[in-house]
Amino acid sequence: MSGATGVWGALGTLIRRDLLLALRRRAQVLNPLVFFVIVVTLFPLGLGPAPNLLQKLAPGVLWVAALLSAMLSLEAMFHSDFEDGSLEQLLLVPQPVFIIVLAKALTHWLLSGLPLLLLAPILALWLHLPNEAILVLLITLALGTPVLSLIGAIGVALTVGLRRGGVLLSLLVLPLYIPVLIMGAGAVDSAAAGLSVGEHLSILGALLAFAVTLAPWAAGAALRISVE
Amino acid sequence: MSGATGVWGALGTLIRRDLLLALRRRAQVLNPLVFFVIVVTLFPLGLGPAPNLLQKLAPGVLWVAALLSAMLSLEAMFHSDFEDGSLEQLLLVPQPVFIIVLAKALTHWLLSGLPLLLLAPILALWLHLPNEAILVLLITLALGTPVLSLIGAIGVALTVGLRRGGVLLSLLVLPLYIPVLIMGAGAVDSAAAGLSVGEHLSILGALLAFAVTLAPWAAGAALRISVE
Amino acid sequence: MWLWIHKFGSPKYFYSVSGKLLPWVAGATVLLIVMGLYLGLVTSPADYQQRETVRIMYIHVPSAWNSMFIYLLMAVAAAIGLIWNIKLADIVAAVSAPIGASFTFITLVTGSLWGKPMWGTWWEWDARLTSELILLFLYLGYIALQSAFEDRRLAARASAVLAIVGAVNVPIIYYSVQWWNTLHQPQSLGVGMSTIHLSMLWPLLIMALGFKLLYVVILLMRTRAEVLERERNNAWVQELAQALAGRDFFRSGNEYR
Amino acid sequence: MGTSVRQSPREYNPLVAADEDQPALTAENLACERGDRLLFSGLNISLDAGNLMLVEGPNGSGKTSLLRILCGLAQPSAGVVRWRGEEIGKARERYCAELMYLGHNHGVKGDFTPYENLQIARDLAGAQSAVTLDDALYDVGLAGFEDAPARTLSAGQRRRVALARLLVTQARLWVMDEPFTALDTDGVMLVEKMLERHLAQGGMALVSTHHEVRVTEVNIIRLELR
Amino acid sequence: MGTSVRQSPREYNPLVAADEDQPALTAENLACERGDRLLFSGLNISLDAGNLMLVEGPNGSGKTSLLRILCGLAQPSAGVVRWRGEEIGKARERYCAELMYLGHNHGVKGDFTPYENLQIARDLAGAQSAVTLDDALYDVGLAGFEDAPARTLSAGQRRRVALARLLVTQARLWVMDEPFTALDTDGVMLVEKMLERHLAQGGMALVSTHHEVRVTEVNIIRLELR
Amino acid sequence: MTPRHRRRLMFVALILLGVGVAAALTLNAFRGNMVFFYGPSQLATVEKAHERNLRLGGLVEQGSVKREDDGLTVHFMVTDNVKSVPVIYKGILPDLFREGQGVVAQGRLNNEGVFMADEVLAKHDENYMPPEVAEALKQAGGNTPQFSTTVMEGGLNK
Ligand code: HEM
Ligand SMILES: Nc1ncnc2c1ncn2[C@@H]1O[C@H](COP(=O)(O)OP(=O)(O)OP(=O)(O)O)[C@@H](O)[C@H]1O
Ligand SMILES: Nc1ncnc2c1ncn2[C@@H]1O[C@H](COP(=O)(O)OP(=O)(O)OP(=O)(O)O)[C@@H](O)[C@H]1O
Ligand SMILES: [Mg+2]
Ligand SMILES: [Mg+2]
Repeated sequence: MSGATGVWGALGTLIRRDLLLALRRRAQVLNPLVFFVIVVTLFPLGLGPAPNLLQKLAPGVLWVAALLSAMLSLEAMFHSDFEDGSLEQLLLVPQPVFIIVLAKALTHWLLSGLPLLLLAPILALWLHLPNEAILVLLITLALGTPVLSLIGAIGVALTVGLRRGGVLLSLLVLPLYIPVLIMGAGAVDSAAAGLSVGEHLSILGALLAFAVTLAPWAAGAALRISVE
Repeated sequence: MSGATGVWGALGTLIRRDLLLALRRRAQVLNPLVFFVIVVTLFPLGLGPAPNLLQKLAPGVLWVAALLSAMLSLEAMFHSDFEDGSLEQLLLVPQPVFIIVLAKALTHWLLSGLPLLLLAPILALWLHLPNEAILVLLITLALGTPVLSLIGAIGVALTVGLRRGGVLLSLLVLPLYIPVLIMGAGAVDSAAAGLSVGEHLSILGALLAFAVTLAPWAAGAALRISVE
Repeated sequence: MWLWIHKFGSPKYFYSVSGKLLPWVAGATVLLIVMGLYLGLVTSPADYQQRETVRIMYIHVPSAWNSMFIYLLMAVAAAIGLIWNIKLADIVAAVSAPIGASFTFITLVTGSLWGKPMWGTWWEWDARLTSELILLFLYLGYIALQSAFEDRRLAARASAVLAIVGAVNVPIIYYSVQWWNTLHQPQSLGVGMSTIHLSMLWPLLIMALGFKLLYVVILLMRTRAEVLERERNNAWVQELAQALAGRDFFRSGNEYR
Repeated sequence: MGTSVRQSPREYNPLVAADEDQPALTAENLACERGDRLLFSGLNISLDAGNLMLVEGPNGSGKTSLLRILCGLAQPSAGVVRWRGEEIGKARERYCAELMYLGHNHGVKGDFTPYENLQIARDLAGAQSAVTLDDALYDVGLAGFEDAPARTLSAGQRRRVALARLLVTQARLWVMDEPFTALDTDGVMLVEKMLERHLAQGGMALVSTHHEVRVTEVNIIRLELR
Repeated sequence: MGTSVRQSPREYNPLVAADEDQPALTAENLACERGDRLLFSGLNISLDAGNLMLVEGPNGSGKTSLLRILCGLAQPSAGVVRWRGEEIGKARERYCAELMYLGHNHGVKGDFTPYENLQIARDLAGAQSAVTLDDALYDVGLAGFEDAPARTLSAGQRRRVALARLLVTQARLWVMDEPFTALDTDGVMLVEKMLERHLAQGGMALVSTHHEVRVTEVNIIRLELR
Repeated sequence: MTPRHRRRLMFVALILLGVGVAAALTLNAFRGNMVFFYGPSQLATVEKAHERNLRLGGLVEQGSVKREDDGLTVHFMVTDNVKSVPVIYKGILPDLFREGQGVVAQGRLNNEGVFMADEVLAKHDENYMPPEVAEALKQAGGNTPQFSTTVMEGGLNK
């Protein structure tokens, strides 16, 4: 009944489409990454570079930067598709709507979360974070950034029809991001202090499982409403 | 010869127009402000709320947040006007082009710099910044944020024709922002240490005088080039 | 002067003149750099404080000078291109940026390598170091902007504005060690003054000249390539291509027969 | 007002879905309010294979609003739309598999080349036609522009990319909102040809326009709004 | 190709600026390249009071590019455009004071009401006409929509807001890129009436279009691109 | 003068004014001295110095360097020839560290007025010469070169 390609085929096509699109706007691919690096470098400039102060700040700065860079790249998720009418075309694709949202969230993560993961160790070294904390930082980022993308998708889907609802988006999404931030930064902090991090990681894992199962449905429903 | 309203009349009309437009999109007015508050509040969350650590961070965090919030609201300066063709109409107004840029930069400052100025004391208290440093913080913000808007105008004007050049914009604008950040945060830091801040403020003042006189011309030229 | 700019600004004229110039400049460059390296690394004495580490100077200082010089030259060329619409100036500006960025990068790296043993740190946020880093960012921004436009003419004009605005940074780099008390050492060489002993000064100056010429060589080569690329639809380039193709054909024919 | 609707089954019946005798697209008692204005109400529509429905009316009369409702992109304030007897909200995927919509905003991505635009549209569509992408681009007059980013095309050329989408997919129902916008006389004829062929092959089309549509051997239903 | 240009002064001469005998808008030897394609070259144009120049040509032939060059929004790859004898780059402000441009993208702000849109356009324009804003909105058929945000208007209604701009300012030269887009038959007649009146009052207009423009008692110059 | 000329003149005047103001303020700033580090005399004026991370710059006082038995911890005095501040540092010192050399120490003042350094950087001057020449100079003038130069200018002139 549904298209020849099937659900997974459509998902693949959509992801390929968005990645290709991102590639065409190379600037945009680098956006979250550059932003991340910039935020992290601004701190030594603004604070003065005392190594022991920086080390204390490192988990907070890194996680706040990751969160901000995820949040700021959210808006682009549907914006251009909405503006040029492609979003209507996507909504008329003979596949469940959550597929679209899932593809978007995945691409967002591939472009904003994954590069962060790769770059974070370098920046962490730069901020004098001890080695064992860096491993934990990576694990928390790996668990936490997909949650940011998924929850973010709900927020953007709700605000896509509104003209540039930047703040609105932040206000919707941020309260839901804070647990991720606290757990993420907390885990790194504990690791740097040589404490156990199991509980923090469990909670992050739970958040991820929750987000993966529920966010696409919620975001799909939101999308259909707000495009009207 | 030129329009009945003259240069100043046109400047007034343009500023009124942009303010009214912002008012219509209330979300947008609050955007930089909310972002500023968010960044500042995320730190205690990410770092834990030890007062003496926070105090040490305060100048840096406040100035980094101000800088990021100015930078992120830059893109909206010409974006919607470019998309709907209004920018072409503005470029055909019988007034020097720098008037348009000046109006845009001023509005940007009124919407992103000024509210920051009003809100900064509260956030500074919250971060346990000593009183005399708060005064200096306000002076540096008053001198520095217009520079951010003016320099930013050059960057946006250069990138307006490119599809969403977010990173590109950061890359262009940030190097020029760093001196403002260093002087701004440096002054607050010195004030908190009870040292003289005259030199820092002089340099900020010089940056401002320089930006006011030259940035509108550069941005005007950039705008005419990149709309083509 | 005006006439000269226009004459030299004509791509075809430039191509033929630069073609004749290039081998000479390249030869001089190799000579100077080899000589400079020999003098600097082998015959010149170690410093009374820094010992052998001082030899980093013979790379660091010439590339630092180049990094600033090239930026200024790029800004001037960009301005000329913007104001008088001279294609060659646009090309020179565009082509200079990556070269300048490389020298800036070399300065930063050699400075860091030198800083670790001498100062005890790879990096400090002092005024000289920070402003040099900003220079690198400015170069990168210029390159990024240049490549963001599809239309070459727009790219040249837009990035010219950026280059001119960014030029304020150069005097800041140069005077930073006088204006602020930095970790970086103050000026050793000025107009008519030097606090470097002659035995070290000569190799340094020779290396500096060699690096300048190295820039000129790379500049000429890349400009020539770019001129060909941009003028590929013009008659003189096609003739040139045909001539070259003919020559190749002739040569390969000889080999096979 | 258009023709009115015959009895249609309340319950979903799998057999009905294949029943080609019954009008494929029907709408009962549709109403639409925008802001405070009632654009239309009590509107009944039925559209069958081989028919072309022209939605006409002055600016602001609600043509776009109606087309979006019929596609399921907007909800009517009253009434239901059915596709082969099923409410389109319930049979969304089955409906979308047979539908192509061409709006004011045509959804051509400026960063993709015309070829890539088509490729994606085809891969996502329900059923794909046998026409190759290159042929489709040739047919709409874009030969030679396959590989330029669509953003560098002229207004009319971008519009043609959107038209080519209709050729590479095999939707039964075409919904077109002012398809002649930005097209030159050649382009207008192209659309008319496309419509004729589509209807001759048993397709159907809903078109809003201010122009005369010169198609031959086609059964035209006119729906005049206000 | 249009008529060609008579001798025109090389140097700026303040007397020439007021010299109404000479063609107001002239262009010599214009050329335009986009990407690698040469759209046109060696184009000469001269346009005088009371004349309507129609720029015609298939999609992608360079109509929009030409109009933007003539407005000074884009630079030609060769050639100069003069307004009353001065190069438009040098006399930018004087030229803009007498110019109104209506592009594909009409520059109506969706967040403003039609009334506000007009108000701003009038305040920024060089010379203002005696027509009140309300009258202008009435004339273009937007009575009753003065205070709705333009974003909630239909495509044709938004276009009409842009047309009203021409009524509240007093430009001598109108440059219109496909002004009939999205308009119903009423709207098309409105534009034609506006053009007739404007030209009768000694204005001039440059219009690109794919439609026939039915104006009477007007001297039409046709410029066919490719 | 036509209005157009008058306007152009006004713009030029405004630009000159702006650039002039900028220049004046810049010059004013450089009459003072912005600090990368504080000299020992300045350190006394820093409020709550013991709560802050600071940089202390000056010359290592002749004869003040003492190493503890662990071989890592070093005690020395930093001076600007007016005041001296005792410094304790544990860690590896840069090659250039020696008595009479310029240093910049990063750390904080403890309650006894001792500067606890986390990091000690060496600052050298702009003189480059072979060791023999330096020796000859020293012999002739009695001064090692680095004492005679601007190396600590910023720290000293306040
Ligand atoms: C990353 C670190 C460094 C950067 C970015 C840097 C940058 C620069 C720059 C831009 C110049 C040219 C300034 C001018 O022409 O006046 C320069 C000159 C110089 N630098 Fe560095 N430098 C660094 C580290 C060092 C170190 C560690 C030393 C020595 C220990 C050093 C010694 C010199 C000398 C001797 C000069 C020539 C001074 C003169 O022109 O009079 N630099 N450096
Ligand atoms: N930004 C651009 N970069 C490269 N080429 C472009 C760009 N914009 C337009 N072109 C090319 O220029 C040609 C003319 O475009 P233009 O918009 O002037 O055509 P037009 O005559 O207005 O067409 P239409 O009737 O479709 O509006 C097109 O073939 C297009 O591919
Ligand atoms: N988002 C909205 N909010 C409120 N009212 C709206 C909205 N969109 C459209 N309208 C109103 O609905 C009416 C019909 O709009 P619609 O776009 O359907 O007209 P149309 O017949 O397509 O006109 P056109 O021929 O100009 O395209 C208009 O009068 C408009 O004011
Ligand atoms: Mg419509
Ligand atoms: Mg066009």
